[in-house]
Amino acid sequence: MKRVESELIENVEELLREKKVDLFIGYESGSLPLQTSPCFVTQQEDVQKLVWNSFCANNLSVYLSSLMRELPASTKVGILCKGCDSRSLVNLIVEKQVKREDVVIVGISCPGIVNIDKITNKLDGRKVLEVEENDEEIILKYDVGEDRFSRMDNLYESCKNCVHPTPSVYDVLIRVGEHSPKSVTPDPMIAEFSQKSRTERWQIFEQELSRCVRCYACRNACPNCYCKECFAEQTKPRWFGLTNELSDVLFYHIVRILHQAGRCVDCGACARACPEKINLRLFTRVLVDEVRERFDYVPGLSPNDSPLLAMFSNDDSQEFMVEAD
Amino acid sequence: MTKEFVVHKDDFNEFLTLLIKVYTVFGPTGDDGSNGIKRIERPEQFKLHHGTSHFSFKHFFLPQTEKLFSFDLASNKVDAPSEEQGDDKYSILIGLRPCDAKAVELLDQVFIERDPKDIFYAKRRNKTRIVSFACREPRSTCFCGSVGCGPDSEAGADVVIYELKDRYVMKAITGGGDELLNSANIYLNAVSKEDLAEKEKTMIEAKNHLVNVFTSDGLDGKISDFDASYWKRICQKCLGCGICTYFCPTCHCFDIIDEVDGSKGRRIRSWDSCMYPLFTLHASGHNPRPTRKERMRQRIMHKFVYSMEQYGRRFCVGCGRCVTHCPVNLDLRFVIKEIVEAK
Amino acid sequence: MNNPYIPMPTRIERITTENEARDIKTFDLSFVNNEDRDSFLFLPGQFAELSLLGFGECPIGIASSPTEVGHLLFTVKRTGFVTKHLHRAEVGDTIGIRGPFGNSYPLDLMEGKNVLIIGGGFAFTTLRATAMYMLEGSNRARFKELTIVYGARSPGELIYKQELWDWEKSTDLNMFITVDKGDETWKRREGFVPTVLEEIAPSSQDTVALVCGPPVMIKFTLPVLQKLGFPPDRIFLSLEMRMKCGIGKCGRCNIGHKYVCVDGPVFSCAHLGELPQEY
Amino acid sequence: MKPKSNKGNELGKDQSFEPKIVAFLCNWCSYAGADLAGVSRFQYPTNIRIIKVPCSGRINPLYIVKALYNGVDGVLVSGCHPGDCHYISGNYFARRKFALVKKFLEYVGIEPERVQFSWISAAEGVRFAQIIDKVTNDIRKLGPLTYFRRGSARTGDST
Repeated sequence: MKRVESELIENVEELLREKKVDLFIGYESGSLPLQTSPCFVTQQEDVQKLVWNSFCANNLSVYLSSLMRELPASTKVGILCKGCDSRSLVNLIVEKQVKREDVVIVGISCPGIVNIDKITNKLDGRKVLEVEENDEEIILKYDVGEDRFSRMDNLYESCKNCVHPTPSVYDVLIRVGEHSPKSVTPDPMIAEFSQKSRTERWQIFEQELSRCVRCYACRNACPNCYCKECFAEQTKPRWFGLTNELSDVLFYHIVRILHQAGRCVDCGACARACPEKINLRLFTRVLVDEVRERFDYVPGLSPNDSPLLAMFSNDDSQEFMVEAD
Repeated sequence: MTKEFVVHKDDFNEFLTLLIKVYTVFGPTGDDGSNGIKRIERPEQFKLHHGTSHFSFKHFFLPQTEKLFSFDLASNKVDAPSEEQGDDKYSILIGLRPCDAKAVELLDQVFIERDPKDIFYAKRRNKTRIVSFACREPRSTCFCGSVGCGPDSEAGADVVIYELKDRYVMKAITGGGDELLNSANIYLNAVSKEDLAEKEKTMIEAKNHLVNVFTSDGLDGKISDFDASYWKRICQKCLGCGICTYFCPTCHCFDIIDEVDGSKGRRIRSWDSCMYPLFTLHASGHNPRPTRKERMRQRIMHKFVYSMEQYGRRFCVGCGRCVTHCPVNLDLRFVIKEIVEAK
Repeated sequence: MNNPYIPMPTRIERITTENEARDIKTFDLSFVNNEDRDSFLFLPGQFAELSLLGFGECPIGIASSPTEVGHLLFTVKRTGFVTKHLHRAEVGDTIGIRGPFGNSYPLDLMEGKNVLIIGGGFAFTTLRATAMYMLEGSNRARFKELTIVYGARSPGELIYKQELWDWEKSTDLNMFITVDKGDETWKRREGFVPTVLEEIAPSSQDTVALVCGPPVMIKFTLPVLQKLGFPPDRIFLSLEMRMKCGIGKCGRCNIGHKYVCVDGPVFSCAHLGELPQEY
Repeated sequence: MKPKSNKGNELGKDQSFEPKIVAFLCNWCSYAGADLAGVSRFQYPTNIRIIKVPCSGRINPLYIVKALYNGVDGVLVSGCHPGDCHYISGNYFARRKFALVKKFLEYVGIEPERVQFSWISAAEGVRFAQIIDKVTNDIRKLGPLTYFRRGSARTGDST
């Protein structure tokens, strides 16, 4: 990982030195062990702060839509993109929120991000002093003794099923994991959930979302959610209540997920941001599979795609239409 | 003469059973969700969290959604909730940490001490005794030591329980705490010198666990540069979600709106957050806090500066929940450190 | 323990449309219960929360003076969700009221001094209440000279027209009415309030200035007042902020450590100067 | 000066449950189909509340969820047959959207019959009556939609 970090720092230093970029968005080590935090580098001397490890979880493309509105038109923004981050960025380009020429993308072929909750649950209070990692393992060093965790077993669900670890668009690529895209499979979790009976599915849907406190972290962490005025905060008209009662919470999540149809790249940022650890991917991933099977469409692969729901074809299937019997 | 007693660990369940007979007891039951506080009917249900709990105890006194009154549009009649206390049986909220207990005392300043009294909050608060557990092992994100609180703080609690190796030292802080302990006095034993010494030792150990990124005496007057450049840099990675305010035990802002169903309706108040765009949006479209910079600045200034002038108290108890739950790991401790050092 | 969130029922006695654009109306309310009326003691400058069941509440300045017995006036401009539905109310409807909230204009400081009132557009409500209070028989003697400078965008936008004409004729005060742009029937003064104020140039000697109007008017009026020699602690502004509870609990209307609903809405410029410029 | 609320009457008090169904009909075809059914005196159940929209493409999934949230028991969205759309491609875009809406609502556990889509042209008065009949019977069998309906009170009048 150290090689990748130094390569990254070299690239960013060069970008800044040659004024190709006014600002670079990357990761810095977090204030807590096993965590990283987004960081915005503008000066050359801050470049040393940049890191790359298995905990660089945030989808940095989320900052681009608001940045492009605030910064003067000519500013060039550099960004570090994993596979899914780059697809979110391509989606922003396709939806005209970001211009490709305004962004310099340093891509990383992503080996998969480790889910820190799976590890911290096993710590039971011991304090981690230092974290090291190699291609297979995460090594946690305590004041006395250490623990080894296999990377593959502790990846986030969205990383386990990742089909596009290499960024779909980049200016510079840093090779990390050498693995070709996995076979295209519907997510096993979705397939298994679909087998359940209707009432059971609704009961799980209600149960999971009954813990929601409506903090909107899932929406604010998602690069696709860039609307200036979200339907959830509209007051003329107010579509649904402000309470955290079940019907309001379900209304918000159903409509937000429907807004991701044909746009969600399944990066898992919403599920990671949720403080209540609600398994949101169980409900967002279904449309990702449906969109691939029904329309053979995968969002975020090339900037000259057009959005799924902005196109149609004459022979789209319509078996679901009701017919008079 | 503060009263301290000892309860052996294996008597604790019986001790709790006696309390359950006299009071209605609420506490954490192991479920980590935001509705983690439940009624405790049997002592085994009570599961104390390791360090601070995932959620804050605020929503026991200030629920996320609360009906102020219901009304009937046909008759334009308002029926307010009954004023009297319901059954006058006291209830106990057990399982708080010292920071949570102090947070409740801070909320008391806003909703009870300062006129006009908020009867919804007061109705629950006046009838509830708080039993907190001193911290033996604060989490790595705890910074109560930096804001004038501590793992052994007694503020806001009626009874503080110190966990030792095989026994608990229970200290009654208020008259209510006294009464509470007396109602289960058959399990109370006199406290010995060794107990007190061991209690002191664990508390000192706990304090050494704390990583003080900044110190409270360094704060006064330091966070005052309203137009400093660091505010813009600090908030750059903030996503503007409401996690830090909804999980903070001292955040008490709320919104009031009406909801109608046919001819019946209700006016409710629900949690609100200064980090949300509508919080200060005027009907004319003007917004004194248009971007996340102003909102983050307001959140910090209110807890560390404005509350000192309004209530003479700092409205941060150092529980660290805003640090653990932030999706982008925006650590309040290092933000304060940066502000204090920039002065 | 009385519940601070329960509105007191009032009946709408009279509704007068104040301006040509018909989006400013004055509502004259009367309390349904007498003990509410007796407990509702207020001073000019304070505000109240008007409550419409099913829609919500909105903070509106009290436009009538406590001396106008039997009248409780609120002038409301249709801008938001609640005010839009308030404008659909008819005479005889019941609306709720909570308050009085906030502080009043500094009547004790104004005692025995000249008073200069500067108003703009529809923000003349609490200033009208103060003027009526000062012109009331027994009160008039407590204050020395009263000067009012009031302006609006066009003649049709002037509110309380009848009182304006009466005050113009009255000798108890000097009334200056102006409009940004008059029309053919307009014979009085034309010009922005700050420029008119500069022309009149009332002396700042022993005078308190009360200012309330749209932000742009305040932005250009304050320098004129400073030029005329008004010290910041004798210029008073009434501020507007988004409010919900009105009793300093819901935490949204603060400027620095001051809540506009409890410590305001009237602030002296000196006081405002100490607070962060975030309003 | 009551807040205008679009809530129908209380639940049918008698035993046989009469569902409340919202039908978004596209102005050029389905609404005309409904007219034709009415003019030709074809009988069809009166459970539907018709909302005329310019095109089936105008339907935002937010409106469907809002209808279910406000207490109706089923939603029908009907537009022109592909190719007949007055705006050429409105129904084509809608078809993709409806496919995904139907899949998601069914996936999370809302009965498929609750939200139905159809193409009805201006000349198909008979077919309009038959489809309304089928949709109403489907939903009547399912019973009232209680598990998603708004809590005790609904948001203020939404105009």
